[in-house]
Amino acid sequence: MTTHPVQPLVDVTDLSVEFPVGESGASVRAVDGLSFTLAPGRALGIVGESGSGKSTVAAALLGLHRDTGARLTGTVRVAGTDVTTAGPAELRRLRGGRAAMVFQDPLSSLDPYYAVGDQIAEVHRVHHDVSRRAARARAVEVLDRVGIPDAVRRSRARPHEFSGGMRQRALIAMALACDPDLLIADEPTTALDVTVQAQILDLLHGLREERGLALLLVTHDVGVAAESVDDLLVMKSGSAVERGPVATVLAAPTEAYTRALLAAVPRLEPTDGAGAAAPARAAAEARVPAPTPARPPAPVVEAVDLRREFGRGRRKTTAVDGVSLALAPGETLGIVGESGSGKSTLGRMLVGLLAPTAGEVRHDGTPTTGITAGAQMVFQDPGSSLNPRRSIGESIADPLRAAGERDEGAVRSRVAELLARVGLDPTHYDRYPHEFSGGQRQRVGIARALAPRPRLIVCDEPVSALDVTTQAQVTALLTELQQELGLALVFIAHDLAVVRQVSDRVAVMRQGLVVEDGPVDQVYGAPRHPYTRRLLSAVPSLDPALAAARRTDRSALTTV
Amino acid sequence: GPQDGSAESGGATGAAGQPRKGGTLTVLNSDPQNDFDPARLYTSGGGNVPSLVFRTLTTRNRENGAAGTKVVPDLATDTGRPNADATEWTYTLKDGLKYEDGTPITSADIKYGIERSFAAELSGGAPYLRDWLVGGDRYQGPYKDKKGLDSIVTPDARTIVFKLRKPEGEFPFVATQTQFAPVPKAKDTGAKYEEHPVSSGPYKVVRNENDGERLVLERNPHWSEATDAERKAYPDTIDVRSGLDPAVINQRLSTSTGPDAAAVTTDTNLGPAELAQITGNKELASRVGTGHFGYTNYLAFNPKVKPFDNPKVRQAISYAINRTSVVNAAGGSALAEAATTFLPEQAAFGHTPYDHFPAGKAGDPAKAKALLKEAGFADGLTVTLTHSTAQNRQTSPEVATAVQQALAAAGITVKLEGLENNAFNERRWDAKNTPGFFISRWGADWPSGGPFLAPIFDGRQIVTNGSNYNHAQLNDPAVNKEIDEINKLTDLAAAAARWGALDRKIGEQALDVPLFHPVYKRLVGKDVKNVVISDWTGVLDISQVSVK
Amino acid sequence: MTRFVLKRTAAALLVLLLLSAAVYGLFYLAPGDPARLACGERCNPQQIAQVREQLGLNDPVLTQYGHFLQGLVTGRDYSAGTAVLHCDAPCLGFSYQNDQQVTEIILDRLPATFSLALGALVIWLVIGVGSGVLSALRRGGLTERALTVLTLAATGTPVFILGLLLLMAVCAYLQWLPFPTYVPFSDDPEQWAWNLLLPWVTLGFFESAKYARLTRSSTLETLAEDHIRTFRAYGVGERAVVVRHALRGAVPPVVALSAIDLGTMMGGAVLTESLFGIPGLGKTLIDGVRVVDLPVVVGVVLVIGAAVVVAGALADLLYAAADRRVALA
Amino acid sequence: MTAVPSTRPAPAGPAPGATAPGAGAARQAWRRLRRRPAALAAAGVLALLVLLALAAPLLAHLVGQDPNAFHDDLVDSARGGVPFGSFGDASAEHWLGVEPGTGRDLFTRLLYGARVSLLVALGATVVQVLVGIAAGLTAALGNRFVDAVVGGATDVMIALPGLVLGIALTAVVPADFPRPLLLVLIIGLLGWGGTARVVRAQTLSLRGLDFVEAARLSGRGRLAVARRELLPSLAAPVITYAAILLPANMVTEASLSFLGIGVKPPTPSWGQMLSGAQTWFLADPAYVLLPAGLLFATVLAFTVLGDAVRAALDPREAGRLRVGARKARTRTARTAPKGAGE
Ligand SMILES: Nc1ncnc2c1ncn2[C@@H]1O[C@H](COP(=O)(O)OP(=O)(O)OP(=O)(O)O)[C@@H](O)[C@H]1O
Ligand SMILES: Nc1ncnc2c1ncn2[C@@H]1O[C@H](COP(=O)(O)OP(=O)(O)OP(=O)(O)O)[C@@H](O)[C@H]1O
Ligand SMILES: [Mg+2]
Ligand SMILES: [Mg+2]
Repeated sequence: MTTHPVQPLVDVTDLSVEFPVGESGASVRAVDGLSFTLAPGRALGIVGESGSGKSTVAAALLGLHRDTGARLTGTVRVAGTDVTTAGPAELRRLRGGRAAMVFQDPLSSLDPYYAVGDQIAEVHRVHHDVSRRAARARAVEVLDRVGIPDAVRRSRARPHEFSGGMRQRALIAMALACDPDLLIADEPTTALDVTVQAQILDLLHGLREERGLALLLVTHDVGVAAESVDDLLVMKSGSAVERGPVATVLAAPTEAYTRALLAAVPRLEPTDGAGAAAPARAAAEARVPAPTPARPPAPVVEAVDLRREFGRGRRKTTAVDGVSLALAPGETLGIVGESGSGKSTLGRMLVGLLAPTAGEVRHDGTPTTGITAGAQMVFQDPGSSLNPRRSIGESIADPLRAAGERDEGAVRSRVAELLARVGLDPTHYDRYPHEFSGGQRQRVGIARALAPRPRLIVCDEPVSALDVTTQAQVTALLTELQQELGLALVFIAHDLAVVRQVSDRVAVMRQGLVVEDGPVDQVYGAPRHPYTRRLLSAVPSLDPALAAARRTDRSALTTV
Repeated sequence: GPQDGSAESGGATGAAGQPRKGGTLTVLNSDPQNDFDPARLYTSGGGNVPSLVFRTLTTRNRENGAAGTKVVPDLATDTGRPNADATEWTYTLKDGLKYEDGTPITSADIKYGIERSFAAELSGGAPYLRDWLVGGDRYQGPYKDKKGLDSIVTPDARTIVFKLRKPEGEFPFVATQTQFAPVPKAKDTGAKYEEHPVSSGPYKVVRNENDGERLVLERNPHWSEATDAERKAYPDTIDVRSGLDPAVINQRLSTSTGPDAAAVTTDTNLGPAELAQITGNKELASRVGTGHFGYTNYLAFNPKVKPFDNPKVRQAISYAINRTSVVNAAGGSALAEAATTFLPEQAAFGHTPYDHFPAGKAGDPAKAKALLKEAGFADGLTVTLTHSTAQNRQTSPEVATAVQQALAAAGITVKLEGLENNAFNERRWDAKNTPGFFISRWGADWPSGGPFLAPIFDGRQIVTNGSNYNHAQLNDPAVNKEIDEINKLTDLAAAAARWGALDRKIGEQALDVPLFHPVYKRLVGKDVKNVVISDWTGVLDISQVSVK
Repeated sequence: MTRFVLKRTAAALLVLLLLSAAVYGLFYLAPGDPARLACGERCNPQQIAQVREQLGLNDPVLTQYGHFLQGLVTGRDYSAGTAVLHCDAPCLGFSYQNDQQVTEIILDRLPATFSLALGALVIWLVIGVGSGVLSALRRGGLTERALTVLTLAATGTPVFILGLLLLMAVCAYLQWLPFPTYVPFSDDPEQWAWNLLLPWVTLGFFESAKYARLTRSSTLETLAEDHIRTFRAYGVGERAVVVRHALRGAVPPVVALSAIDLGTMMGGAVLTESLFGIPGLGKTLIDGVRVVDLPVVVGVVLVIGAAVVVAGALADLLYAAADRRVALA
Repeated sequence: MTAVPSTRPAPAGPAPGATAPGAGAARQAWRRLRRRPAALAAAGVLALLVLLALAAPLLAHLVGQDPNAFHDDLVDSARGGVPFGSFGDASAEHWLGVEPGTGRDLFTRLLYGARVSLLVALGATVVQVLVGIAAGLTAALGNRFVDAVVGGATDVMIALPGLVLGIALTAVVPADFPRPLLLVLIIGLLGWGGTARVVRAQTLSLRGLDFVEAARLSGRGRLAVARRELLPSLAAPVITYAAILLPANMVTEASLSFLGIGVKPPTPSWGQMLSGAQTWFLADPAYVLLPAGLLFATVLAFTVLGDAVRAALDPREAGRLRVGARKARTRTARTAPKGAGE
């Protein structure tokens, strides 16, 4: 906080980073001639699609690439230290002391074996020559500051005893413990659900105001950036495409790429304008007959008072607590709710992966137990939903072979057909998952779900792990397929905007219960339940002014 | 005995100078003194150490070489007075004999000690008393049968008389066994007695840990040198440490540092590898004691099994054997002497040289082939040789492969059947199931031809429901009769000559192929003096050793 | 926790029961007549029959096993000739070869075995974990390679050769140490340690490679984890990162393996014990097997079994304590 | 470079870091393996050993030596049978000298010994791995009861002393039952506990993965899912573990020979030679050093190769050093426990 106001806190000039990959000599240029500055007390957002080099830049500011084989060129000065040439001791002083980093994943970023307070104290003592006891006291103090209730006791807990949001707060507390001038936050909220995300963003905002911290926020969520920063830098393939004050960039983007990026962001507002998926949804909506009270078609899937409990004794949790719903052919039901509210559990019961504790699932009117061919699922994480050791063609062909198809030629041609249908090269039968990008893998997952010609597909957060542009492509594909094949879709997500775009009806879940459900426009337009209202207000807005207003709303809501 | 547990045998030099009293003698052993109860020890006395604690009616003459095969009085005034047909033996105890606690030793204690050895709880020991004493076969020991054994009579506190079922001229040898040591009835704790047996000898037990793994003996103040002509008892303390690896024992003795300089072993021989090293080193070589104990390693036939019923086959094998290979497999010429006779090469046994089927150094395969052809096996023959898998260089795979190779030259294919040592012993001594062809060995319970030949060739000793050592199940009335005749003799020299002649006669039948007699080589620490090795035990006599 | 203990205990008892039954069964198959062996050389048939009766070998195997189980619960009486010896529950039986109660034998031998195992544990932890960490720190370097080859050399050499070589080098050739003879800790702690030094080194060195590799790979794995990056990004020095954080990840697997190894070693490191003349359970077991002393073999195997089960439970507990993410099942 | 297809929804090229298209997992692993000179050297040593072992009869014929023929003239009977010449009496005829006591040719015995040693060690490892995988999978996929039973059986096997089992088995199996096979069985049946534990742990962590669930949804039975989805993922940890087991098994074979449960004479094995050579290392060092050196080289080669194969099979070690985020995301999705929410 003692830097001269004239000198920028961060000064990056012509930074390039290359990573060696594969066999001899080949390399990837992750950052390509990037320059920017950040003045003390200001907030800069770096946005861009996945792989555009955002994290690499953030890591370069602290010299974290040392000894990883990466090649850096250009200069990086942070708080008066030349990161590229500084000695190890100097670098250690900078790290944490002047500039602190908050990482994306709060669970894996803390040592599971030590108490949270001890970890903060350890970091504090690296930079301040104080006693163990004083450092502990400091840890409690910062934990208290970031809003951990009962900080004295909680400081002795280990990370796994914290919820995701609390862990992220603890990481921010760790950053605060060292009194840095600059906070670098790499996707600090990506792993969190909307309500918690809003809390964290509010916390960051509060700290900035209170301590005059400078903030470098890395995110692929333009909405998050809009809420939190003064300036915005849009990256693409390692270089900056556009930069300027956040309001300007969002309101009047000069570059085509920025416009495309913004257009891909799903909106909460019921605008039928931009948004790749919107037209599709409109079409789908048109197909669904208006509620005809005469004879509703037999529901594809029906849940009757479904319950599911986990654990026994004191550890017992009721994940789903008596949910009933029905889904007509060609209809999309969105399910939203915060983390742990029971969405996935419900979805897994609908396809038969999980047996309900009570209640029953009916497919086409008949009660079923266990796996049924007509119901398939698309999973959240494209990385783990495909077996890394089997070719994608094999994975897709699995249901066909299980159904007794023996003719190799027939299998191959059907797989090729499916691949083409989801927009992949039909000749890629023999490739392995790691040879595909996240979005492509999700397409493979969809192709596999389509293979047994199901009537119902449950999509559990199918786009949460993807960046906005890819997200838009995948949602568009899903709606398109539904329209074409007359599928019933259950679409689980914690992103309210995405749900709004694809769904006909939406159910809001909280602690295993459906608190509100109805047609999308009704639920989003006139939420009846206070919880739904809180969810909606937590969604970041692309308009900085609106965001500020929402922030005020939220503080009002939470104090209720 | 038939087994190797008691492998004992004479003459090393050790350190020069006059032996003096004092010091601590360390004994480094591989096997612990598990049995330290006089009732349970076998004829050889359980590895020598017990003879420091137990005195018996008679004992071995503690002298080097052949002189050491004589039996001499110990507690008794003489080696025993037989009646006319040697069925009754009378002993008189010396004056002034005391236990470690000062109480006098009586003839009743000796009787009690013998009676104990009949108890099933105290199993072990040799079979002779049971077989020889009148009523011995039915007596159950003093715990079950309080009346005692009538065939042992103690007319007074110093006299004891033994009544035998048949003439036994060699009874004085049997009276050297620890069963003839006195046990005070009041101090008998049954199976627990071995933890602290009451000493009648020059030393008493002061420590006995882990079932004989560590033993410490100190002087018995009540032992009087005047009554004991045999034991010298130079060291003040004897410290026995067992459970050591043989290689380690030999290495310690050869390094001879610290207490190991005054150390000996009573159970670990030098192996071939150690011998190879030691022979090059004068200092070490001077500390090696060499002894001979009456043992013969042989190939045994069971003529009930084809083709061994055919004497020509047995003879062919006798001709084919390559004793050089066999001796090398047993550790080389320093550790084994090629044998062509069943009796060991000692006068006490009545050794009479013969070589009925001369095979020379390396075997005579041509002669063997010729005999096989006569026997109808012109195209060769396949036989199975049973041996033990124990790595003992006696009945072990090494010896078996040497036999296998030699017979191969004569066109005999030998299949090896290696059995775990227990299984091997059970098989070879099982009359109903004796292998046709196996490696065996026999040792003397005392230096005479009797205990050597009788169990193996006496037709009355064929045992069908227990251990049968008569592997060929030979039941030749002429042989049986001769054995009875010799047993009547109390003139041991005359007996020895007749044992020798009998051996030579039986040898003609080729019921076995003598392979070699083992030689014992043992190291002593560099401060050890007065090393005496008799031909009775083959190993140094611990009661003669001095460390000062 | 109580539930965990109860459940584990029940499972352990079952395992021990199975073990004892398995040993009884195997003995039924194993060669050697216990009565004949107990009786000694050249016993005549009557004598063997007496001993067989005395040992209770005339009963069917199942009855014998029943007696054994009964003894465990209620204790048993044995005739020692002059008096009747009482063997308190849990009575593992009476060894007629040793004329001692098996429980006593085991209690006598346990300290030696325990001494050997414990010291070896320290050595393999120091050498194994130490070199594991060092090679994780210096990965790819010369140090790592040298360490790998050295520890592998120890593992690739049978322990009897390794021990003999050490013994010859240290005691015979260099004469740095006298030849070791076991001295109980209760007699003289200092001599105890000096005399066990070589056995410890032999066994510890022999086992160390496994631990070196385990430590190295777990440390490397942890080093690749995200929380390590956090501490680096906060200026914590590399050594502190490795020692305080990365090494921590290697603790649970090393603890688990050590517990299992210690457990099996309670049965005695047979070869090491016999090479160095340590009066431990391993030698007792081997001798018991050789002379078909069933009570001793069953007893020792049960001790090993119990140690393995306890070690397993302990490993689970330690695991759970070290890493609360792992719930006790 | 373009990391992820931008707005173009059409099929795109492979993602960054991907290897050439069309390569199977095995081929990729092989490619990664090829880049490690140490691994190649190790594989070369092993291949040579196997070749020599296979060609033992041929080689013996070529050098004109019978591994079982005695040469009494070459050993000094008076000195315990030590070979006359230095270095085990190595000569143009007997390349590596002769065995003390018998004078048998060491070179050919070592060759024949390699057959038994490699066969027993490999066989035992295979048994351990197969039984271990079966037991581990059963425990992990079965219900609590099955898990407890298999766990108990594992403990019983770990606690049963090899000697008791060995002696009992040698007693019941007929004498003409091949000894190497018996050794394989003894070592294998006693040593599967570790593998079972590793497999069980690994399977438990894999069981809940999305791709396993997806496979279940395809309508396959339990077994088919376990075989297709779980087994391949178990390869890496099992190979690592096998590389530790293999040398240990060789040493165990030696120790069993030492205790008299080894192969039948006159067949040699390294272990048996070693246990026989035990006391000879001062009198005739060559006799000890040769089998010990071979054993050590084999152990070293197997370890190095095992390490390399494991690394090559692990896609994480494909050569990418990550700064963090991407890997982390998939990882938390897998292992993070469901938090109670804030
Ligand atoms: N250690 C590394 N080795 C090789 N390539 C790397 C490494 N780290 C990053 N890359 C590559 O550099 C590029 C930029 O990666 P970076 O992680 O900075 O992207 P990002 O914008 O943060 O993406 P995301 O939104 O997915 O986090 C990507 O193509 C990535 O694959
Ligand atoms: N296998 C399980 N064992 C125990 N508890 C479980 C299990 N699966 C889910 N739960 C619990 O059930 C509740 C609902 O979980 P679920 O995964 O359905 O939530 P979600 O709404 O999908 O959350 P997220 O958005 O984080 O995916 C949570 O409290 C969770 O801890
Ligand atoms: Mg990133
Ligand atoms: Mg979920």
